[in-house]
Amino acid sequence: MTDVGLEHYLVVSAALFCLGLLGVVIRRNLIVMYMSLELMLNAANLALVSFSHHQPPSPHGSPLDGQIMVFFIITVAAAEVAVGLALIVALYRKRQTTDVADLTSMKL
Amino acid sequence: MSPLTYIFGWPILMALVLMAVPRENRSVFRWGAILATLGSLVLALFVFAKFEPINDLTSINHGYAFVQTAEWIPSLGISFHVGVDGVSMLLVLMAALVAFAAACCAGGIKAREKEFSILLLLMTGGILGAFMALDIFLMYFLHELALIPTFIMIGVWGRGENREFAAYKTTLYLSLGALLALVGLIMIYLHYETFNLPEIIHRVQSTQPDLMTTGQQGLIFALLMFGLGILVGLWPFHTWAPLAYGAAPTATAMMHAGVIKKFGLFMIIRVALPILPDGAQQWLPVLAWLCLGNLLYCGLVAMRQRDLNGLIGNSSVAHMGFVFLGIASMTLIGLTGAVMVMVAHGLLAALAFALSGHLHQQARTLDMDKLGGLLTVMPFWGTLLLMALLAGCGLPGFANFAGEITVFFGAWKTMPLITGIAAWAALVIGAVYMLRAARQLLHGPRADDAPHTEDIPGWHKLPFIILLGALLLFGFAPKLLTNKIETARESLEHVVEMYKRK
Amino acid sequence: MTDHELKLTLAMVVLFLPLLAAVGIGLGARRWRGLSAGLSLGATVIAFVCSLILFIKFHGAPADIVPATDAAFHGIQWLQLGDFSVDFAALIDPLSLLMMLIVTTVGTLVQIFSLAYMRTDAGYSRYFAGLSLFLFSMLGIVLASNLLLLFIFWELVGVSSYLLISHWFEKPAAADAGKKAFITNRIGDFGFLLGILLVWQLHGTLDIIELSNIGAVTTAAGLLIFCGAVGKSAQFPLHVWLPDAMEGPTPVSALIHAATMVAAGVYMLCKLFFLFTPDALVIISWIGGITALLAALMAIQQNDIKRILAYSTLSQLGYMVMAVGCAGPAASMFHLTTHAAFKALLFLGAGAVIYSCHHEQDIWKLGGLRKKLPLTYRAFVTGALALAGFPLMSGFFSKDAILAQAFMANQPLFYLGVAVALLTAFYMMRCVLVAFHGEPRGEAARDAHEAPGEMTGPLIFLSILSIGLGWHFFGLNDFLLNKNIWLGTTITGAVIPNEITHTAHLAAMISGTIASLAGLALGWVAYRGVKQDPLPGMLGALARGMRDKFYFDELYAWLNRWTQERLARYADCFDRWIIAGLGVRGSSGAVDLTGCLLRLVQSGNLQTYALLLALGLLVMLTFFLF
Amino acid sequence: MDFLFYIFSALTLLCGALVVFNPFSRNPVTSAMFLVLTIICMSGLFVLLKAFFLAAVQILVYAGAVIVLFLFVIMLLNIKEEERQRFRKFGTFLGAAAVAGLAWILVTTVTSSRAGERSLANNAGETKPLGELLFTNYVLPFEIVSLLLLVAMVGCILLSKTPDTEDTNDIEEETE
Repeated sequence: MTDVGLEHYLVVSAALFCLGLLGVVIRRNLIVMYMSLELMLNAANLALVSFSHHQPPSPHGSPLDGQIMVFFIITVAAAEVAVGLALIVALYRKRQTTDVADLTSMKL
Repeated sequence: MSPLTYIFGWPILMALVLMAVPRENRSVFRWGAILATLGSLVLALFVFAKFEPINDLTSINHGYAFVQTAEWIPSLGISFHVGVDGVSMLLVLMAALVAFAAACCAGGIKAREKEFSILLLLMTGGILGAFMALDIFLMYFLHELALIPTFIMIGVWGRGENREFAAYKTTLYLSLGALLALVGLIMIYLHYETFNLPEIIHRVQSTQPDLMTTGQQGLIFALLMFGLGILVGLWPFHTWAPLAYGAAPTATAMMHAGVIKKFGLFMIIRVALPILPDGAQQWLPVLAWLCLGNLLYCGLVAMRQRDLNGLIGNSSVAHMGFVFLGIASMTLIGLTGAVMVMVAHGLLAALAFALSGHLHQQARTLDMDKLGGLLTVMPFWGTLLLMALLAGCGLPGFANFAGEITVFFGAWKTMPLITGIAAWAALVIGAVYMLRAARQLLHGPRADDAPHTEDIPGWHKLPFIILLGALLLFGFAPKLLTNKIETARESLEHVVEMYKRK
Repeated sequence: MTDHELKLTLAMVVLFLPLLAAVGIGLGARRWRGLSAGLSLGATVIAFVCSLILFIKFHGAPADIVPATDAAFHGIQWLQLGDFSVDFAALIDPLSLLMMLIVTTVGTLVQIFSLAYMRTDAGYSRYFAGLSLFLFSMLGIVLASNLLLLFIFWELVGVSSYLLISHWFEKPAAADAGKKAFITNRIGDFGFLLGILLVWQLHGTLDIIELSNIGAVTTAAGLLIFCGAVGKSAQFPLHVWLPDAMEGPTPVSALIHAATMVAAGVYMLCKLFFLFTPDALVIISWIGGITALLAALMAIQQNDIKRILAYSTLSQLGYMVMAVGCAGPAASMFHLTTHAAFKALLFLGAGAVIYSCHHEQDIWKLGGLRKKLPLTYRAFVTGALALAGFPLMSGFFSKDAILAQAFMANQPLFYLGVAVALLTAFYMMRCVLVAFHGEPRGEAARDAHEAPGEMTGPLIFLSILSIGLGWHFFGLNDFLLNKNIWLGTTITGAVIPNEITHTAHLAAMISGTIASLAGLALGWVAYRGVKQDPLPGMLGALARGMRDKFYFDELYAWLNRWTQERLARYADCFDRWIIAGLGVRGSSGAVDLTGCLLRLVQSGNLQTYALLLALGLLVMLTFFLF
Repeated sequence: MDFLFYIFSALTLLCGALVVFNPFSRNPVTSAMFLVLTIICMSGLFVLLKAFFLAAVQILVYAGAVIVLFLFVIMLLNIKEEERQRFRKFGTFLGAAAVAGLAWILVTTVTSSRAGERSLANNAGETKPLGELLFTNYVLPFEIVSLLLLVAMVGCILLSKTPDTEDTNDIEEETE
């Protein structure tokens, strides 16, 4: 077994992303789908952080840029969750359901 | 300024003026359209009379008369460039005649006269300009200006239940055709980087004969031939025509069948043949066989029609076969014949549709089974229809005969078999369906339940007389036509030589 | 005025006056019946006088084209394109002068006759306009100096014939007959046009004089040109239109369908005789012979007086064509001339009968007219005898000339010709006996009274011509036997006019006389005093076949139905279902269908979209990375 | 250290998987709880990557705020279990296949890129340099994000407010 390096983290990140995607695709509860989205975001965060950690020093930018990015992602994700959940609440008030199978008004 | 600019600018200007007139003044629109087209007609006659043969391709205008040029979009090599030679002169005159007649026959329109008149004038101006443009882009642009009102007019003022389908189908077909042609034209542009037609032709014929490879020429020629062929109703892309003419209001059918349809043919002669001699070499034999599709097949289909407009529409498609045959023969005689047929058929188609329009206005039906013996009730109309039908089956004395016979003489030496079949279609099949119409509509007893019909009153006879008079004049003296075409002879001969050399 | 100018002036007057009359009537004179008739008749009379002057003055002069293309008059170019030019000019040679005279003479007489015959007709002005138009086109054929011009007038003749046949257009039969005549002629013209094109290709010119200097080249070109004559002169197999054309007014039948237009084919063959190779001539002669025989047989069992005459016209035209085929254009033109006289007489006589008997045309409903219409009777009998070739009548001489020609060229055709002569005499006897002798068999025949002077006048004049035209005194035969009047013969040394040998002459005269007398006698025996036709009882099926015209109409109707009509139906179906249906609606339908299928994807389900997104991502990544 | 990585990553993936499909429960609350666990394990990984500040923020924001928000909503809406069949068979199959394909692509890309060979672990994860960077180079985005949070707040209030009775008709959606 080799030393744990960037690749290992990236594989974990990829696996986590795929899990999130799977959740979005197969779960029908809007809230759970939302959680899966969070998983995907976190996978991205993990990738960014590991890149940041493994970046060799260079004159262009700081190795911490990746972490800054993650910081912003977390902020935006918080905002997004707030708005998204608010939407779900509003939708639930109207339709009494959070099952996406019932929400087909986008149908052509 | 060249008088040509006035010929086609005048109707467009009138259309703009009419836009400002409130729609309550109904008669203004009617008379505005008549006045504007009359102005164009008078100018066209003036130009026709003044037209001097310039058979010198080396001159600054490449043998075109009344040339006017102005910058338009210099970055793309597009300019405002008009001028006429013998061929386009005739088409301009024919278009002006038909436009005037169509404006006179537009009286049947009783709703939204304003829009109708404006569209008719745009159509007139567009097609007149398209015939005299010497810039490929301008040519195409003005043709589209004329073509698009057709769709609107069929859809809004058309008759019959399936006018919407007709408008829809016509739009699709003709847009497709125009689009294919546009692709071809742009490909030409990409090689020569200018839209200036005389310049391109000059370069093809003298300085840069091999700028395009044979394969490229073949592709472009095919695009132009089929694209423009769709516009003209080349078999098997013809099915829009009878449908569209069956549904179109009279003036539209006259303008489209008579004039606008000729543009495709004009462009083949004007653009495709001189610029793409190698492409022509590859595709003209195909065209020769396809023209039989028009002549024979559409003639046979016309035999089966029960509806007068269906018959005229199919026969109009069939007559295009003569033009294709003349083009495919690629001889001076054949090409001249093709131009003569274009002029003659323009007048004839307009006359025929004007007559059927009058009948439809009177009887509310064009079903030949329900009508009969109309010669007794409507002697003037009946006589004219009989003459139109006889002209349609190629009777000497009408311009059609002169054109058709010239085409036969042009095509015979190279393609005796095709010419022979075409002659059968012209002489026998044409006679069968035309006389069948005469027999059913004009002759025979009048049915008891036949609708009440009245003859063409007073001055309304004018457009009919003009069209018939022109047909007879050119029929008795086809030299009036050939004299003018003769002035373009050198350029046509150049084309033929280029073709033969390959 | 030089001869040339005189010719030009007179020829143009002859040609264009009728056209001017027609145009004048069409433009305004039609409102006044008298004026219309006067215009038309006046034009024809002047044309007749001019033709007469021309004939008397120039009948010996060689062929000449006016206006000459190289003379001070520049030829009027009708069409000019590079090396292809068509000049409008008249070719004046003795043959065309003779034909002009025939046309204008018969034209004048027929118009005078029509003044009375058509008096009550509503389309009086239209009728005279049509006649004038016809005369213009016919004279155009006579004078045309090149083949294309000939073709143009050929077509115009066809259309004026169409207009006149369907003069009573409310009558379906008349309208149909006009249509049939025009279309059948068009079939012939199709061959004619191809022939012209072929001649142009082979000879490089269409000018008749230039062509005559070259002579015949191929059989095919000649036969194709002959097709034109087959159509116009109603030869087998395109003979079907002529009997139907009898639906037109009777004077029209006399002028167009007996004396002049149908003879145009023969005239054309004679004039272009140099174009036919010996092979072509053999075929032409047999076509003529077959037509003559078939038509004579059909004539025997017709009951309509005009139809009897129509079939007899067919038969006589066959005779003339046969004569051309036997290398005897002189004999053919001779017969054409005499036939024009006696057949016009017969038709006008029939017209007088029809007029007197209130448009009753069935000979079995007539009878006993001998006493009621003495003048008409005598004229009709004169014509019938001339047609039957009774010795010393004009028809006798011309028929002899043809038989002699056939005797020398083609013996079987000679016997066929004799048989036709016998049949001709027989059916004319039948017609005369049944229609004029015996007791009146119908109301119409009982009330008959003699026709007015406008009608009897032409009858008398034509009777004189019918009797005397063949006599040596008129010099017609000698005129035609003059070698100089035939184009192209002096150069190519062609066979015409053949020196007719003494044997041939004798054989023709004896057999012709016997056949004629025998036919008349047979007719007398069979039809004297009968109330009913005895022939069907004797001949059975053959007689039925004769009456039903040997079922040619049915055959052609069947052929047409099975070929052209069927093709048209297939084409129509193809158009409607395959091109417009499958092709056009199919492609639009395919677009529609794709749209429908893609619409299923738009389920509105969020997860489906997400899934598609994932799939798309997968596809794109695969595409870009590998 | 490697040992810790394996433990944390295994736990992360396991909890993540349980968020998405838990064989024992269809209750969203369970999913939410496993999401918390996932987040916590991930912050462990962050620590291993020397991103201490982010690890803290991760726990504070996600576990402390976001997941609580989720739970609030779940309880507010009183969502129990998914009543119907949880997965659509065909969709599940297709989705799983797609995701598997994607995973395969990602993993092969990552392993074949040999990114690790050129990488060099650094220890620049301290909070102080991060804060300096944030308030110097990234001060504008930082301010914008704060504005974004404000907007999100306003949006939430507006959306989750009980609509007035008269407005209901306007937003009434057509259910086909």
